[in-house]
Amino acid sequence: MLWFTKYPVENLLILSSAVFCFGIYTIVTRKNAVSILMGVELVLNSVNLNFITFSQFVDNAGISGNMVAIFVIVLAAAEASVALAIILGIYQNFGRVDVDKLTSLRN
Amino acid sequence: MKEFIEHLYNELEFLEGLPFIIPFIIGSFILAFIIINFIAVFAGVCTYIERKVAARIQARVGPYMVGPHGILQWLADALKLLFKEDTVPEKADKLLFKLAPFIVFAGSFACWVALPLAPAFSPARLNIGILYIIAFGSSVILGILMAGWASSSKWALFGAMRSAAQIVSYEVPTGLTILAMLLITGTLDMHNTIAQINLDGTISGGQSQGLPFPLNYFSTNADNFSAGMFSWYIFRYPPFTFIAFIIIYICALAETNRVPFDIPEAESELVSGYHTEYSGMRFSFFFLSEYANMFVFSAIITTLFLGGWLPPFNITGSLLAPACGIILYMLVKGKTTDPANRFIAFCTGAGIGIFLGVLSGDKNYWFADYLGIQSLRFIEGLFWFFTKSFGLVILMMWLRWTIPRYRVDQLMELCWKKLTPLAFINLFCIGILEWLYK
Amino acid sequence: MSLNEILLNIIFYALALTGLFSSFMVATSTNMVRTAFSLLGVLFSFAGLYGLLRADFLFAAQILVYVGGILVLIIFAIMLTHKIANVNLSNESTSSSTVIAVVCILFAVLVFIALTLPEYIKINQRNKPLTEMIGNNLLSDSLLPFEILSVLLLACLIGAVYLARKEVKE
Amino acid sequence: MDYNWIETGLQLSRPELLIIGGTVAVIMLSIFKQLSRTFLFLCSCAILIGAGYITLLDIQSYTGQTILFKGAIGYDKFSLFFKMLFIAIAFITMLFSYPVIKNWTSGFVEFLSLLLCCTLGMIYMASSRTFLMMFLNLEFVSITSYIMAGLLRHNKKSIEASLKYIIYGAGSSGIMLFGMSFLYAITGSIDVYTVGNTLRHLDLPNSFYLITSILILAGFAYKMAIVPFHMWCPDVYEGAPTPVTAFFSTGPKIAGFAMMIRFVDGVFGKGSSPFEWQLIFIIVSVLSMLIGNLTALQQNNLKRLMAYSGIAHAGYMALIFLTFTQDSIGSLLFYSVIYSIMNLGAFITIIILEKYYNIDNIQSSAGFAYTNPFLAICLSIFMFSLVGLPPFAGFFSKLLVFMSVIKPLNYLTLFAILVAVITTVISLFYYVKIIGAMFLKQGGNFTITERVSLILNAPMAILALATVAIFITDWDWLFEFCKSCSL
Repeated sequence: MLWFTKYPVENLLILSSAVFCFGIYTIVTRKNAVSILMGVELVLNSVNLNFITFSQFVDNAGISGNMVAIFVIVLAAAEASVALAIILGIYQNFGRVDVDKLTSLRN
Repeated sequence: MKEFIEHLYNELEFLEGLPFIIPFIIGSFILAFIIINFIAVFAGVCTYIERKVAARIQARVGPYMVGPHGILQWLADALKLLFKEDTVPEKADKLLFKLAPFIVFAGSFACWVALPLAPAFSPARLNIGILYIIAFGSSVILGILMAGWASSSKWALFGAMRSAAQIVSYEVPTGLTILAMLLITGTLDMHNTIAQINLDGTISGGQSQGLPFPLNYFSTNADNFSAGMFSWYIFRYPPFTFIAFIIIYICALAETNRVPFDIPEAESELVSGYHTEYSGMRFSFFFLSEYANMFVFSAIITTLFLGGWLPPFNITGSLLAPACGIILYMLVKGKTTDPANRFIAFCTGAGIGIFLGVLSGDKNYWFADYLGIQSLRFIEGLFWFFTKSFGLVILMMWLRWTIPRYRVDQLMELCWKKLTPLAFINLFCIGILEWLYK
Repeated sequence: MSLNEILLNIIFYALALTGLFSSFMVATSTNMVRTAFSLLGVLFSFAGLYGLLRADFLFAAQILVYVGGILVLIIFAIMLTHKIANVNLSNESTSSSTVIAVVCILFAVLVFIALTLPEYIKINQRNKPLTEMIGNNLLSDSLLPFEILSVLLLACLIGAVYLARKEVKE
Repeated sequence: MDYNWIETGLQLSRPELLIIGGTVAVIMLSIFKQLSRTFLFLCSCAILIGAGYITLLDIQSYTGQTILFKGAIGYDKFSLFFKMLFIAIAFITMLFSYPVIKNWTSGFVEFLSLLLCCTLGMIYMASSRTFLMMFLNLEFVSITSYIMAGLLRHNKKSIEASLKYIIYGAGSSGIMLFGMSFLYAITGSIDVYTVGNTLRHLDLPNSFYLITSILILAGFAYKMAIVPFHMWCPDVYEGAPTPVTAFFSTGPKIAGFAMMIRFVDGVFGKGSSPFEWQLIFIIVSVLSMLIGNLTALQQNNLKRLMAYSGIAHAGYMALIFLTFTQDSIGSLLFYSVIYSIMNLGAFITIIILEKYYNIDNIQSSAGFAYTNPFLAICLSIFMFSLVGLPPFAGFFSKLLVFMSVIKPLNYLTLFAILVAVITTVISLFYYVKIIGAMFLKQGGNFTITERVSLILNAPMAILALATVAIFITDWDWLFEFCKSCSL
């Protein structure tokens, strides 16, 4: 029974899968670079949820899942800062940040 | 909080048979209700005091008409705000516009949960207390940005962006200073921060012993509660902890957008910043959250530096000092109109009270038997905690009317070029001292 | 099932649905700012889930870093890269039925894993706060990653400042 | 508390410490305006030489396996080999990039420090043993790479390359972590060897392996530029500053392979990778070879062409995961050394063409051989070697990989080798197209503003010489050495 189980591991996993899929969908379909970055954050959040769930529920898992989640959060921050700096650079050069309008590299 | 309700649950007979969760939930709601109302009343009283302080500094009278000495002015203001029309600009993003004040208020309200208001009592004793407070404190920015954006007004937008930039920047020195203090306290739990102070000024739990500083002239009681002011963390490593205190106080001013760092709502440039377009009830939410934030920051500083609920002197001294102060103040009141003289009189009285307290050196709570030690401590702790925090808030008001506003670039320069390096050096020095005296 | 568990379940489903709905909004909303604030919903609900899972340090870190840091950065980026006079910034997407189909297949596969995986793992919930253990772990098992991370942040700092700053006139 | 493990770890990671300290020192020194760029450049070179020297001493004396920092990294000949290789690649890149970057208005110090940081990340990539370290160092290398790709930030192409790189990179590393979380769920550990040991005792459905492998492969494949995740490659190669491109085409790619080898070794063990895993690899490597080579045929831009050539070479290198024996790992190490030599050499020629003659595509290089025959000859040596023609080192590297793959002969490996040989023949066309354009066609006259710097010519000549010399002289020792360094 999925509803009101004592250990909602499946539910957590399904939630994280759904958010992961939304993230992938965002990355693939969005035009705006900032929006794509938001999709990446969704993916990383779902990853974090997975790791923390397993770290808490799986026997003998220790706390390495929590550690991975912490590092993912920090790395996400680092990556976001670099990505936004690059996006600002794109804006200065192209006047807009839509990925499909970037055409200087085409054969 | 949980312990408190557990205690009640065990004591009260009619609760028997009910699962514990129900009184717990009800208790939480009651507490939340009390705190929300407290914030509202607190903010109201603060506006009154602020106006009075301003008036005093500018040699005016201030609000005088409503009630004796205008003491009910804040109620009238609140009523006025409640009945004002709630306008939403035509071009605004309606949903976000309506949502923003609540997010801001929720952010600052959530911080109260972890404050150690009195011994054995904080609404929720979290083991990540201070981290939790910083986290929710920083989420206020989102609400501000939301308000600024949704208003569809350039004043609001600029105000919001300035505010966000300012808060984010000043979080750096704040965080570094708190980190330095955490080196000393060794715990994230706000409650434990105070509870672990021993009578002789050491910190229990295998933590650091601190400098061999002459401690506790004022206290002889074998109780944490009368450890005396030199056991506070601000006196741990004298020059550095003072510097930390000053840094974090400046940062608190900046993070709550108070003068001299109130550029987000600099009237002459930006009308009134991110809440320009708000009116009535929604405006009052911003207002409440500003004062709630001020108090939260003061409470953090109180806990980390000023010993939280601990009284500055031993029990007799702590009761005698204000009593003597008030007596002397009353005596002098009729003779002079100069507030400075009255203040001096109060201080002298307090000094005499302290002296008497030291002389008496009592080992007993001489009226503990009447009230019961626990409740006495609870009330006294509550009193000291709020006194200290409120003192810091009043200091903020005082500063507002004495220091001119900074420019944006000066503000950023202060943060990045002065406070941050200073906080770094401070962190480093405190770390070394902690390592040496461990 | 005790009242306590029912309460936890209610909280869990409330958070999960909020997260699901918000992430759906992030993926599909046509307003740029709404998208960003939907992300706020996702982050908060996930933080709540971490709290529910007793990962209290992660709960604070999520709010502190994601909400107070990354999301603010993202909103700043939106404001700096658009003509911000207009409240209703459009956020276009090039969705096609192929993409939706592929993502649906991916989701089906992941749900399949999610439903079969618990058969192979021993489930035993731990109910202990982890903050102290995390602190110890950072100085033992994760010491090297922690130090590498500091070098990485230095590199990031240099790079981000270099890429984003205005040209210095000499 | 016992802190011996920290001491041991620090003693054995002196090159890394030197690089970290050196990076910080270079950044600090750059504050002083009166120090010239040459000085900073020399400092950075000295750091790499010092680190390389220490590694060289270690690699000669060290045999055995140690686990450092509580299982975070493995210290063995494999990691030492890659440490040496990456330091060498970084040193050569730094050397020949100097004539280009010294004229940049900004970004000089950033280039040096980021290159050093990236080298550090690659070194740790090759020695990581846990998922955490793998992801962290992958991101380390990626993030520094993103910035390096966008170093010419007023150049539209450069910044666009940077954006495309970061979008693909961030997405694929997230997907990889999602896959890793499932392995963590099953085994409760993030150490790859523990994960492998636990997995062997479990009877998991194949579908689980398949799905997890695909997810995890995303991150690795993106770094190695194998097919489903190769899209960033041509754009980034074209847009990034050319020295940076040269670095990308060798360093991070090989680091991805090194990390992959350790991952597969840990999780599946040698020679026993499950059928699904083989199937995935045969698909991706065949696709890489086909797409890389066939698309390269239509390219005109030199850097784009090299990008597709790099994808094809990644396909050849990925073949070794079909068998994954000690031999095949050794042949991959050998391949990566030769590949770095050829590729760096080829990129030096491209840099000279770009910087002094303003040539960046095949058409405009027509008849170039008569202007600068030395460069044209070097270029043809590298190109022929990249094809894998006999008198050059590239022949052996390819041969060894093919031989090590074909040993357990079955229809899968046979098919893979067949495709590899056919695509090698195809690749001849586009490499020869460049050489043909230079030697056989008549073209305009090429004016040169200044003499080609020695710092470009000398490494090019040495690398070309090495390409030939490894074939002519006794190359066995190098292969033996590589084999002894394999896991």
